[in-house]
Amino acid sequence: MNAPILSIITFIPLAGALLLIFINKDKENLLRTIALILTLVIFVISLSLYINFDDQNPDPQFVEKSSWIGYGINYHIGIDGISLFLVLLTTLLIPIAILSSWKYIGKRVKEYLIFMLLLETGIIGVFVSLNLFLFYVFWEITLVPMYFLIGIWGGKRRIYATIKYVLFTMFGSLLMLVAIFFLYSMYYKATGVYSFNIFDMYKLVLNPSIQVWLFLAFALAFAIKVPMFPFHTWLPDAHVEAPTAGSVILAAILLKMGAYGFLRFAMPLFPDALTKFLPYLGVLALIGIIYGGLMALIQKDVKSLVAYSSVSHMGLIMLAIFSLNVEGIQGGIYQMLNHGLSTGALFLCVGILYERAHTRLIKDFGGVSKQMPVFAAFFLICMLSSVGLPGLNGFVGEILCLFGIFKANMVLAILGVTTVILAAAYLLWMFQRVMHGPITNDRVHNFKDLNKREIAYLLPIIILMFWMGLYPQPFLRKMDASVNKLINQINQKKTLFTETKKESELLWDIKTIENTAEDHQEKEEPVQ
Amino acid sequence: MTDIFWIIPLIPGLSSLILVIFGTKLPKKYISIQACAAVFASFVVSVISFIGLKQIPHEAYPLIKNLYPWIQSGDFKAALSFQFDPLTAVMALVVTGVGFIIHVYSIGYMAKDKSYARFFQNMNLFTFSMLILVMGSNLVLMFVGWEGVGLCSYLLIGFWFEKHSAANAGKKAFIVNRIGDAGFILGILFIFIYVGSVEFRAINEAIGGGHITQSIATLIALLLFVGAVGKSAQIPLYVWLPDAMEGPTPVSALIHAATMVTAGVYMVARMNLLYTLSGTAANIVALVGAITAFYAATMALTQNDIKRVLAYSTISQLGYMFIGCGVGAYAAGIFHLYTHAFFKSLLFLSAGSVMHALSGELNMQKMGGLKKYLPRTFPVFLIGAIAISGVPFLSGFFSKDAILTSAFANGNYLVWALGIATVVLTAFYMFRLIFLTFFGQERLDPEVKKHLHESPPVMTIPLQILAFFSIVAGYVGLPLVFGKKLNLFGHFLEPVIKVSHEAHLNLSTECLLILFSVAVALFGIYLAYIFYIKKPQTPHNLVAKFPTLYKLLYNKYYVDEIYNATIVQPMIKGSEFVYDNFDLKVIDGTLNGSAKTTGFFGKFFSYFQTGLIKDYALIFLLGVILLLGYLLF
Amino acid sequence: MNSLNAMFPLLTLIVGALLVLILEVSIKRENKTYLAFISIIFLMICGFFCVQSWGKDFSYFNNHLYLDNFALFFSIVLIITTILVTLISMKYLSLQNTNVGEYYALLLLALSGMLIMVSSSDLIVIFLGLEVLSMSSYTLAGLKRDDQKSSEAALKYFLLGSFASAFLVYGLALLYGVSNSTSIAVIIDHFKTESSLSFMAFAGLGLVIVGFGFKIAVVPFHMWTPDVYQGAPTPITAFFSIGPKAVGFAVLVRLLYPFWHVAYDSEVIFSLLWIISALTMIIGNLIALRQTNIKRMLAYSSIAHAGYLMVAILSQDTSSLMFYFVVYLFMNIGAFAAVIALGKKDKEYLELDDYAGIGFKYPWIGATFAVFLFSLAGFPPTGGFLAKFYVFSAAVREGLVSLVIIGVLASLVSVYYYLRIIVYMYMREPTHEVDINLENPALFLVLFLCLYGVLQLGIFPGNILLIIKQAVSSIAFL
Amino acid sequence: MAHFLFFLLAIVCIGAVVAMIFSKNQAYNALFIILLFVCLAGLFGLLNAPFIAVIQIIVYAGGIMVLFLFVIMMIDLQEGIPPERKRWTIGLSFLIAGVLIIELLFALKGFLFPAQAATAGSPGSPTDLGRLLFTKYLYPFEITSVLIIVALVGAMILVKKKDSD
Amino acid sequence: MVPTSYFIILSAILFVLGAFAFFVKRDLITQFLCIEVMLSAANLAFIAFAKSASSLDGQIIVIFIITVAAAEAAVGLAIILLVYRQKKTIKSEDMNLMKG
Repeated sequence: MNAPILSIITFIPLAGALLLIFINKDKENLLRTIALILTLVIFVISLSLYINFDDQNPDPQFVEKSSWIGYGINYHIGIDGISLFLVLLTTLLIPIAILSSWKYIGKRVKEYLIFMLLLETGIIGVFVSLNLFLFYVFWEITLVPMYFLIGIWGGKRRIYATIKYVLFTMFGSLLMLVAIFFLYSMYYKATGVYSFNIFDMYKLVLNPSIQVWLFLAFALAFAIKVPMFPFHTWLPDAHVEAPTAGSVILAAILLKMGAYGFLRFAMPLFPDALTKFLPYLGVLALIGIIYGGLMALIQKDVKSLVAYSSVSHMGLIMLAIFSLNVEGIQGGIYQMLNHGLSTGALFLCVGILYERAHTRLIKDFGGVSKQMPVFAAFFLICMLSSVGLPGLNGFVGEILCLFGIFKANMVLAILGVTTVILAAAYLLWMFQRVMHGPITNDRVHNFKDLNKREIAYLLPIIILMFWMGLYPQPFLRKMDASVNKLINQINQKKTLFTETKKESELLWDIKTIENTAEDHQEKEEPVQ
Repeated sequence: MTDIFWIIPLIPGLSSLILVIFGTKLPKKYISIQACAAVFASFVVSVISFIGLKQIPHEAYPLIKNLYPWIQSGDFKAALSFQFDPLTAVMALVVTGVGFIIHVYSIGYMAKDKSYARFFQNMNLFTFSMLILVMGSNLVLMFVGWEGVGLCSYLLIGFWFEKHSAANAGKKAFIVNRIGDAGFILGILFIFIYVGSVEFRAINEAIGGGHITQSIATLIALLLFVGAVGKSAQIPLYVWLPDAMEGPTPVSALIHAATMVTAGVYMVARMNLLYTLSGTAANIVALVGAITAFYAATMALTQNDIKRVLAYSTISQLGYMFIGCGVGAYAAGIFHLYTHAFFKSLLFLSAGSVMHALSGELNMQKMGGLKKYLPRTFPVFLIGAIAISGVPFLSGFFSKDAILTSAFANGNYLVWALGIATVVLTAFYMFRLIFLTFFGQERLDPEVKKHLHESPPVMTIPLQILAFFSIVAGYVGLPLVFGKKLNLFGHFLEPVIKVSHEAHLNLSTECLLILFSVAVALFGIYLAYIFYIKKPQTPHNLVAKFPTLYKLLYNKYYVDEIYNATIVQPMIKGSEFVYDNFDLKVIDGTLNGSAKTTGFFGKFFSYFQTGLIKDYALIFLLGVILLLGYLLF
Repeated sequence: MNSLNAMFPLLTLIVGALLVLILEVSIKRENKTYLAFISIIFLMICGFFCVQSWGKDFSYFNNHLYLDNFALFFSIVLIITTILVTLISMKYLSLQNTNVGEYYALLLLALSGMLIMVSSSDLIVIFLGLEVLSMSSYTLAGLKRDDQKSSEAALKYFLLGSFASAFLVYGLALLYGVSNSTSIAVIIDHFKTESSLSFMAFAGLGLVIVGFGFKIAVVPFHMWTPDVYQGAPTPITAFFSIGPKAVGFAVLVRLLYPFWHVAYDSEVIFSLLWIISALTMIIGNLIALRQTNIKRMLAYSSIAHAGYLMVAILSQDTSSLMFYFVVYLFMNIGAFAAVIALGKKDKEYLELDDYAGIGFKYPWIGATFAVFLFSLAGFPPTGGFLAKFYVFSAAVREGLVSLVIIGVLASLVSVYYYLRIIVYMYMREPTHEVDINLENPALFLVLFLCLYGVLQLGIFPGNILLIIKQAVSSIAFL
Repeated sequence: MAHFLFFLLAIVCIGAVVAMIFSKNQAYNALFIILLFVCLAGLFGLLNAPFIAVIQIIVYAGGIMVLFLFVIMMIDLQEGIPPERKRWTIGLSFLIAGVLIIELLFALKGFLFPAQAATAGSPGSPTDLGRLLFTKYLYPFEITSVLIIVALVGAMILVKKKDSD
Repeated sequence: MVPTSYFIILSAILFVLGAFAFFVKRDLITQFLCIEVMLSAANLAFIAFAKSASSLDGQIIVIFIITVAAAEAAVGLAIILLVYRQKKTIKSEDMNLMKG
């Protein structure tokens, strides 16, 4: 158990990307095979994380820590119950994404695979980082491969979409960076020690008026990533233009980074500000649910429909997370996984259609079920999973989310339940128009049903959907301890400041919960 | 013996799974045998469990089998556990029994369809879901079944998805159901908050223990009832059911008549303590049921499509069941559910048989005089019609009267009046159906006539079985007139339905009521006879006389159109408007606008970059004087 | 330690320059590459001397020449710059019809001017070093004598540079009038207390800042930059974008660092530089948005980077400034090297349109260029990110939050134009044939070195940070 | 006497520059500047800097300006180039110049008021200057040599004809 | 004796005049001459300050500045000649190949 599993998982893709650089770009199948095997190996290794994960322990596990640059910048990674499944989701979906683009990506295969692998490193890095600096580095790194994936292999408006994506995301994350600096210097001022360690940061007790700004900066970055209304417009563009695998990863994993950011950083770091903004955030999330649903209803392009459905679903997830109770947060995390699977699978299905028809407009389809019965079944299940049909994964997450929200705020929950109706409306309507009815487009007659490869990458997702729908305990149990700890942390810190508020009204009013922070091996004096 | 009940739902589930995976590769014969056998096995187990149940004391009810904790997070707990008590037993028997008969019937009906396997896998899946619904020991699990049957309904309505109308109808059914489900979910959430559990037992204990105030009970009951309204096609969410007739006829019989649509009734009965506690909610249930019963019956009057007539009739009959539940006669409601299952599925299947004979023709105006061509179908159809009309000594009579009597006894005279009015209408439209189809002139298409043939035994034998039950099923629940002990059905359900204060009428009043309702039923039949046999011109005259009314009825009060115009279209138009104006113009406009502004500033500043030394020097000098000025002043 | 050793680096350079000049005249050879090698050898020797002197505090000429670690650090940075520039020039000169051997000598002389500047704390010495640098720079800018743009660049650089020098000299005169000395330490002493001469002192200081502000190209003294960068031979542009900036900032550090600590009213200079820094970041990035000529775009980008460096000056965190320079050296030279790589005989590809499809046609050049652009834009894990990170985090620590916000937003704008090049390279179909001369090993070596530098500094910058720490702690104020 | 001389020279200095501004002939301009330099040399003399005065005349007026004249002759423009005529440019220049001079004078006010009485220091004899130059200012002096090399090389490569020519 | 401040004022005037002239003149050579004027003004300031402080440093610095001026003249005129050869003009407005 001493092997640095997390590091291995994080950096094998990077090594793989470097390896691919040296392979002749004409050997496309070799390249694909290597990438696939590599990612599958990573997935298998990552399963050992799950197996060895101690669900009684709320703290990060598989921790690796070594000094890196200094000034508090350390290589410090680990996973807890919150990040465990996000890592697993990533390692699962990347090979699927690679498999799904086996034929779809016909040109520049080598570069494509390299970017995919880089993306995997970045994403896993985001989820395992326990050092704010490291987190930010990975956070930004994920932008680059995605930028290329959309920009090179995307559709007609790919350049607009990809630049919008990058700039929009960066806008938020740069402000977050400033906030990170601020935290960093606050910590330094409070303790005389440089640290980016997230656990040290948790110990900071900040003046609420400062918290407000820092929280806003963090929240903006994450809200854009999620995306919460009204920061969502990059998403449909990026999705529509991205290649299938890009959309899959974008929707299934990258969006989760935003929600994860809230859970890991924005919420526990600034509990007072969180309390203050909770109503607004809740309303925004709620608007997202309804707004996303209504917009999805009228989209003409299947992909942008699914994209807007993501806005709606992520709204529910955020609302659940903001409920700040065990059910809500667990449900939120669980729903993140569900959304990853179901929306990912929906994008895969849309991709399968696109590969055959080279169009994604709903009106160009109709009656596909007749030509592709197997596909119809898969598509149906994915869609139902997204709708939240009991027995499939979506329901478990949805009911937990709703329960959590309900516990926190009945009105929001009552309005949030509309997602149940809207999701059914837009997805079923789309499904009906695409899959059912008479065949109106001659091209549809030539559609071939799924081949083995396509079944191979859809099947695991489908199986997981059933598993997670029927027996969610193995997933939920692993989260328990960490989620409880998170909630305690937020509540505990919140009360802490109210006790000590009168000490000073200064702006730089900071102190730490325990000044005996255990892990500062490097006591560096400030330069100069 | 009794604790094997939990495998009841699993058998069809397993069968369905096998069919899903291997379905396309299996021969039709095998498929049909497996599918029917699975349901039959379930039925057998149900019977065994039923017998077992009768042998154990009431205090041990309900039997509970806890399989595993399903969802558990914080306070939220939902187990995968089944329960078995008299109510469940009735439902399970109906579902598996009627289900089995319909499965058998389907072998013949679907024989030529190329998606044979798909049909049976869905039918099995439906049986599975329905059993989960009735056997789940908590609301969440019930909701699983609730949604599961909705899904199967969606799949089976849209079974012939190449047809636009079928695909549309399926979608409509699902979405309308979802509206109800949203309410249902909220109901569950409220229960969770106030009870802390979703197990029926715990809920009942909480109600019994007085942990729930009346207003909360009303709120929860109404929310749950929203779900029931959706599922059981009551006003205002009934619109999906007539369209659902796009599905194959066995589906209409099983799902949209006998079982699924009654889920709402089952749920209300299951939660009877809640409704009783609330009072208000029960009244609303009764009222909604009564209005729906009457309203749907009026629409059935003018329809020409056999199955649609039956569909409206189903809505109407469901209304009856809700009347029963609403007025506190839960047992009567369930009793009607049970009898209705037989005669309505009989009617549907007979209609299917007619269709089968007429190569799929459904329009009654193109039938007539079929009596002689369909010698086996006609009598059973007639039995069904008599049963539903409330003619004495057939099953419908008993259950309907139990409801009406209770309504009257409860003092709900409006409800009772509507019920009675509905009786007339029911008898009228059913016999209108019979007369138009089997009697009078032949109005068949010549082409259709060429292929006219009676259905095969695999279809007619189930019909006969159902006809038999339509006649005798009612005898398990004889009204008080015949002696208190004879209401076996009510007694059996008593452990579940703990009626605290049942209003009792004296015997003579009850007799009078029964006679009255029999009279009005017969009056309805007579009216139909006058209209369609004796003076066939009357309908036309009436139409000419009240064109608006006829049109209104014929077009089903334009409800679909109104919904479309007031809800669907505004939503779509509104969304489009918001998308175009807010998403694209405001948000994206802001983004692109800020990008443009940035670009504009870039342009503005680069304007100074003229390339002329003089200008550069000018800026330089300006910089110097500003800098010096800043430093010095 | 007063020792002749202090002279060695400088002497090496001058000897090298003279040798190159003599060889150029005496050996008539078409191929001038050997001169490049000679000058590289001398540069390396010079570098060797610098490394040798590390930590020894050699001084000479009444401490007019003082090799503290700070000076040595910048010297080494500048030597590396010059070596890299020499390498990228080798092929360029013969391809672009600029085949003059004196080129290398001038580079060495320019470098010697810079070394003079960084290793002194006497303003008159610094001024003379600046003039040595400037004279060589003017000449280098105009070296493509057939090219009107090159001559024009030289002319603009010269006229505006001299104009700025005049202000610098006048500022020196004022400071001299205040303190009767040109030594920074003495001058700064006069800021300790308010006196009747303090206005004069501030004006003098202001004019000196103007003079150096011109060299480091901060708004509003930046106007020459784009034209000169565009017109000058590309390797020289690379040189300009680093060398003069580095020394300019080094001098500003020497001048301002003690100033912050002693001046009775440093606030006014501080807020002045604050404004300059903000304007520089904003305007540099905004105008760069509109450029289609790569060199011009990089010119504006270098203006913007000067703005970021001013932030470091303001936060008084010299180590972050020095780190930024090291990174900036690699990424900027790398970028220019990539630009140079896209050229053939008598033709340079400098317009954005030329870059369409380059990324796939020449994957290595494209990829490395992309890395440099990402680094310039400040994406991790490149050095550019870490450099910005240090600068901005130090600034936040000093409470310059609003300036940092301006900075990050400005760099967001910069992301757009850096990425635009990548958009062209990877996401657009070429509109016309672009073929380039690939026989350029020295250039590829530079690309590789810069790539390595950018990544090493971005991922494992530990040693450099250590060295910088030593350098900062040793700044001598004489 | 000294005052008179000062004002005379000052007026001539300013006059020379103003004349240069109005003149459109480069050759005249150069001559005006020579005049300026000569006058400045006189002013240097007044300031006890005879050696600098001499250098000013020899190097500046004699050397540099002759170089200018050479170049002007080589360029040989038929028509002169008059100064800027655009109103706003001139107005702006006046404004800037006015502000600048006010600022400079303001900056210098600590030095000017109370007026510094002239101190009669010893004139900077060449010997003293030489001693200073080769001791304290040896390093800058050495640097000027580098500067001159640079200037030489620079001028040479920029102006020389190509090898192939 | 003439007060030093007079010289300083004169130097300031000359400096500003030089800058002014740089701005209004339109030929390269005269603009360059203006820079020489500005440098001379600085020289005058140096010497005046040197006198008021009774030190010789200022005079030495002036020597250096004159050297610089000479060097600038050499390079500058060479550049102007170079430009002239290409464009046959020394109008400063004609130097506008690059802008924006």
